[in-house]
Amino acid sequence: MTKTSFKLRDVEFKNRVLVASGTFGYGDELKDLVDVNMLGGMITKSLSWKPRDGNPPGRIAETTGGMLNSIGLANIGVHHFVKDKLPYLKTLNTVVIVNIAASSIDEYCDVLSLLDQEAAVDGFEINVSCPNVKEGGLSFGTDCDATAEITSRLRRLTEKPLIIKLTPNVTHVSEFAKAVARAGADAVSLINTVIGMAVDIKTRKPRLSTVTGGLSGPAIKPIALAKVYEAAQSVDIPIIGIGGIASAEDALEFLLVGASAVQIGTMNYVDPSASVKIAQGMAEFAARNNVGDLAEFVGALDANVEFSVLQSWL
Amino acid sequence: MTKTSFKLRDVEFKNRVLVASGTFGYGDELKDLVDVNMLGGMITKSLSWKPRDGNPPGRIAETTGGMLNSIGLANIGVHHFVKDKLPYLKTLNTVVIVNIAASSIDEYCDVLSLLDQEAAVDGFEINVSCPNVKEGGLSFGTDCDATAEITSRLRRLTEKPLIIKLTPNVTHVSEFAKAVARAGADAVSLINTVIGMAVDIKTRKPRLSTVTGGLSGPAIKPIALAKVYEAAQSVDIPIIGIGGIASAEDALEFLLVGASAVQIGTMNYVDPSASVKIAQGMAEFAARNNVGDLAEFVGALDANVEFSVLQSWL
Amino acid sequence: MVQEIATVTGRNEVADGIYVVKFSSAHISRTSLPGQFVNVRVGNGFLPLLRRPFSVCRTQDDEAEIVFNIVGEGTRILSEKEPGEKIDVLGPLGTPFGYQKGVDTAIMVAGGLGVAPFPLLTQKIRNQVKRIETFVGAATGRKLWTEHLENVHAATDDGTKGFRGTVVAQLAEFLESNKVLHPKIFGCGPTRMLHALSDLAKRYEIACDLSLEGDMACGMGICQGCPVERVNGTKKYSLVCTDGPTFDSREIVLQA
Amino acid sequence: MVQEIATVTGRNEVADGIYVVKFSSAHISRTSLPGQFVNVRVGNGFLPLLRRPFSVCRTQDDEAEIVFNIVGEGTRILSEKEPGEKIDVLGPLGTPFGYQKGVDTAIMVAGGLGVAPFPLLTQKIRNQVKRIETFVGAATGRKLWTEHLENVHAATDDGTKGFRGTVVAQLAEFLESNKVLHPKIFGCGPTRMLHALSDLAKRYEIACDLSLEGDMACGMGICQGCPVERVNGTKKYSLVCTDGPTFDSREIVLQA
Ligand SMILES: Cc1cc2nc3c(=O)[nH]c(=O)nc-3n(C[C@H](O)[C@H](O)[C@H](O)COP(=O)(O)OP(=O)(O)OC[C@H]3O[C@@H](n4cnc5c(N)ncnc54)[C@H](O)[C@@H]3O)c2cc1C
Ligand SMILES: Cc1cc2nc3c(=O)[nH]c(=O)nc-3n(C[C@H](O)[C@H](O)[C@H](O)COP(=O)(O)OP(=O)(O)OC[C@H]3O[C@@H](n4cnc5c(N)ncnc54)[C@H](O)[C@@H]3O)c2cc1C
Ligand SMILES: Cc1cc2nc3c(=O)[nH]c(=O)nc-3n(C[C@H](O)[C@H](O)[C@H](O)COP(=O)(O)O)c2cc1C
Ligand SMILES: Cc1cc2nc3c(=O)[nH]c(=O)nc-3n(C[C@H](O)[C@H](O)[C@H](O)COP(=O)(O)O)c2cc1C
Ligand code: FES
Ligand code: FES
Repeated sequence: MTKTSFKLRDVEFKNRVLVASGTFGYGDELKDLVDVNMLGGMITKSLSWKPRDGNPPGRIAETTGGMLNSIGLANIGVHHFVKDKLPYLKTLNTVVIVNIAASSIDEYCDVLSLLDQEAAVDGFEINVSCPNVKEGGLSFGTDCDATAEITSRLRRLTEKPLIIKLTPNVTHVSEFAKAVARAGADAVSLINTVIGMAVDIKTRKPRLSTVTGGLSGPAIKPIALAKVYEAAQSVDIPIIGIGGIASAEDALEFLLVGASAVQIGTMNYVDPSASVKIAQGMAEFAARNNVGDLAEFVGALDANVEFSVLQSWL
Repeated sequence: MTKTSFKLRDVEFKNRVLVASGTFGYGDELKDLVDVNMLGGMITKSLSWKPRDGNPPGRIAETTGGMLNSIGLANIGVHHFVKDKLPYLKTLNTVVIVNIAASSIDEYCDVLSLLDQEAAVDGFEINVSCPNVKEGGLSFGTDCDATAEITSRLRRLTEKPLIIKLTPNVTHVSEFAKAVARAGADAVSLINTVIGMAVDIKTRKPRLSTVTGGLSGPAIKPIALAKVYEAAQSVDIPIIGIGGIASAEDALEFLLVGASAVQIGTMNYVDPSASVKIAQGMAEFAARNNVGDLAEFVGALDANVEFSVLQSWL
Repeated sequence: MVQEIATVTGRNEVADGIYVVKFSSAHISRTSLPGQFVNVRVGNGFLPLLRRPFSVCRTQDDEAEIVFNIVGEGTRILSEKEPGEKIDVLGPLGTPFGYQKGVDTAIMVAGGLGVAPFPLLTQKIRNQVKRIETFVGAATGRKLWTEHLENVHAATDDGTKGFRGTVVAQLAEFLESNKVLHPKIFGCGPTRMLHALSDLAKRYEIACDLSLEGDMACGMGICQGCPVERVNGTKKYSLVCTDGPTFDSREIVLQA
Repeated sequence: MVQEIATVTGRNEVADGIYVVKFSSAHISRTSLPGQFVNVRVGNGFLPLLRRPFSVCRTQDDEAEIVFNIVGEGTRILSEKEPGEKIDVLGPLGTPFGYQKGVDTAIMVAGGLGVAPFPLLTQKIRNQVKRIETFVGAATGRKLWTEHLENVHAATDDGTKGFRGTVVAQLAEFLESNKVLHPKIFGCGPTRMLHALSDLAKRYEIACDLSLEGDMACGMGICQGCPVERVNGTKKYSLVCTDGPTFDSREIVLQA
């Protein structure tokens, strides 16, 4: 049987498929439909210190092979989460990672400190695609120094796996990957959504109330693969690949370019059983090809090194 | 009848639809299929000083709603173009824009100077998504100073419309738009392709010989719209919108977010008559809605200014 | 709530451009309550990517029906499903209409495809209320579908069938000239109609449940993509997919 | 070269999983030469986005035929086209096989769906050459389609029909035991087979045209997406879509 597990610090994931933040709620909503214990792990919706209402209606819009969202990080807040959601999560036999969002570095620290004491929380993923109120709302995630600072501040507060989730909306994602690796992150996950928009030409209004939002789904898979590849070329810490994954084949593409694991996002809406099928499909593909450990795929891309991103004339 | 024309310097485009560089050859290949005189203009494949062979096989790969390419700017070179292609282009009754690619600023200047004397060349579009040999192959287009320098050097060499074609693969495209506007560009066009990749999991090889390439087609439309919107918020010079346009409705979305005209790229491969249909469809939509001049759509997005890219928590 | 690969067992064009698709699912058929919906994946590909929500229109034994018109790619594909083909259905979803004890007259008001939830509501409420009055509006007579309903009052914009004008205007006339005992209104249709209906309900002080539409990504309360503003309360928004699609008209702010 | 919305006039599964689709297009039917192809848009949507190239297999009056097997979404959709439905066809495209005067024996060698261009080649060359020998290979007997060909030698990998082994091995045996006058080989099939065929042609010093496949975006020489390396000459690459798909085997470097 193919070995599918991997480790981050002391935490063992039974396979390399996780469900992505914001696409699986707090874990209890889909319990009738998906056996999350068949997955490597689940990542919660982003949690902030206080509950957040989120953005006005006009939060999603479908596009070719993808969707735009502008949820505004609507969430129940960390206290409500600890009280009402953690008890269920404790009963799970899979890794539970809490994703944290905040509008100041202090808020990130407060949320993480509070959760670090909870045994049911196995690790953290940090959503840096959040507006930094001190900097007039500019996203932390496009500011390399701010991203590194968040990482090092949080690193001091926890011994649990600390994953920094990178945004693709930067020129060189490798700089961000290097900065957070230096600052002590255990892993990076990418990509968060790609900035996009859509317009209703009849009303002349943007389809999203916030004008622009985040693009996800199969349409962005090629972009995500290129970003993961770029990150993998630049750091040694594990990478978790995200973006448009809909099949075991897609997931294996991410492993080949350098991801140690993957997250399934938008496809959870389309087919709640997608992540379990993907986990099974990866193991089956490996078995069919006599690969004893999925780790053998990680970074195993057979690429001609003569050519590279930089030298190719698009 | 709806007015569809617009002007750049002294050059009048009969409508707001052009065909994009690299997707319509040198104008003569499709003459049996498309009446290019029905379009606002045509833009040639990128031309460099010397002919270029292009990249090894593995130049294209289809993806969900889009395609990747890594052509390597295969082109016949400017001398061959003047001799063999310009005579036909002279006979056209539409605007002819030559797109220029180069690996040094001097090369850009040489190609432009040579073509500036040709009456059949109505203007220039500069492809800055090219590796700067002096900087070890880093793309000019992701270096704001280099992009501005190319613009000001070329500005001194021509009185014809000078359009700088921007890459989306940067954190803030508005900075590039502002820099080239200051440096004397008459317009910016965007977006060029988005960096992406795809992997064949059976062979473990990248589908493109250069590993990564450029993503185009309907999948990238939401990204292109957001980039055009960002550019339009930051500069007063006209913007030409490009990216995934497949219908008149798509084209009008680009006008609403601030584009004065659009270019059709990948869809020319799928349906050579797409651009003509789009030009006609835009005029029909305007007529149906009693809009006397397509200019009324430009930048007419009815957006709630309270929200913006920066403040939205994705 | 189940996810099932269900077999299509029937497809009919029941009015001009309006299709009823029947599929077999014991669970969905036997557990769906009026106002709930199913979320359908119309194909295995990515165009369209997301599921499409449809009210459960009618149930019979182990089969359920949805009714819809063609508005885009998803409904076009669905309208071409032949009996024997499979569809991926998830449901039942959402909060059903509230038809508590004490309601004697159920007034159902449908605009266009808003008629969808009312056959099932009629089916379930029939023995519980004393009287059902159903107002069904459409653009034109050819687009009117009024099967499986009781005491139907038809209205068309062009007057080709029944009352000429909106269903809400027709209902207002009805209420002026008829006494109704312990009534409750159930409304479903375009937002503009729901506005008018909600106003009317307030004017006549009749309890009113509205079934809302809206873009949805998940339909299961996961994505937070379907907010509707609340009139007041501890939280600013409710979710159309789980807190709704049916709401007491006094508790929500309809969009402009 | 035209772009036409053509009507499908026939569809048949001619062997296991192998379909022939016939469509009406006077221009394509009357102007296509053997080895040329048409580029088909299988639907109006974006999945798949690009056209799919198919050799013109046979022409008759105002109708043309293509033959294909299902390898992905595009061919699956195409295989489901019913007579009366429309397809968007662009063609004829590409450079045909060279069958200049002086060839007495035409040797056609097909691997799998590589049989596609040979019915038309047979049709056009029949009166010009003295002899045609056709070698058709497939994985198994059920997947062998040999209609509209002359002097067929079948080969299957599993030996269920004809020669057990590859077509190229079969051709080698044939050449050992038969005299052929002024021959020319025409080959089409998987790259591995073309390699073997090209080697054989060199060994026997027989002129050989190969029809290549490869990813294409435009099929019309616009995108530069379909290069094949040349053995020598002024430019490094030829384009499969315009300079090919047929090439003299001595002029190109087949990919590994
Ligand atoms: C809870 C719920 C229950 C529903 N029940 C039914 C039902 O029983 N019968 C029925 O016919 N429809 C119903 N709808 C609406 C139905 O889901 C949409 O018509 C369908 O999703 C359109 O899909 P499409 O792919 O055909 O069109 P798309 O390609 O998605 O859309 C085509 C055009 O229609 C518009 N559109 C899309 N969705 C909606 C919508 N929800 N309301 C108004 N305009 C829209 C789009 O803006 C676009 O312009 C319901 C919606 C919800 C949320
Ligand atoms: C000039 C030319 C003529 C052709 N003539 C014929 C013909 O007459 N009959 C016929 O059956 N096919 C022919 N082909 C191949 C045919 O075009 C492809 O099989 C078809 O495009 C596949 O489309 P799809 O959407 O079904 O599969 P896709 O979804 O595009 O592909 C599915 C799988 O098949 C592989 N694949 C795709 N295209 C090819 C290819 N060209 N060769 C090998 N593997 C491929 C992909 O890598 C993928 O793994 C021709 C190709 C060319 C370039
Ligand atoms: C509706 C929606 C809500 C999301 N919410 C969050 C979130 O709260 N925090 C976060 O880090 N990422 C969030 N994401 C991003 C996803 O986790 C993922 O990074 C992205 O969607 C790309 O993956 P996909 O293409 O598989 O969806 C959200 C995505 C969607 C579509
Ligand atoms: C195969 C291919 C070749 C291209 N070649 C060029 C080129 O030579 N110069 C250039 O500036 N852009 C080139 N482009 C980019 C297009 O002009 C356009 O910016 C991009 O494809 C996005 O538009 P679309 O989505 O409509 O295709 C090319 C695009 C494709 C798909
Ligand atoms: S549609 Fe996802 S929460 Fe309502
Ligand atoms: S396929 Fe476009 S040039 Fe050959």
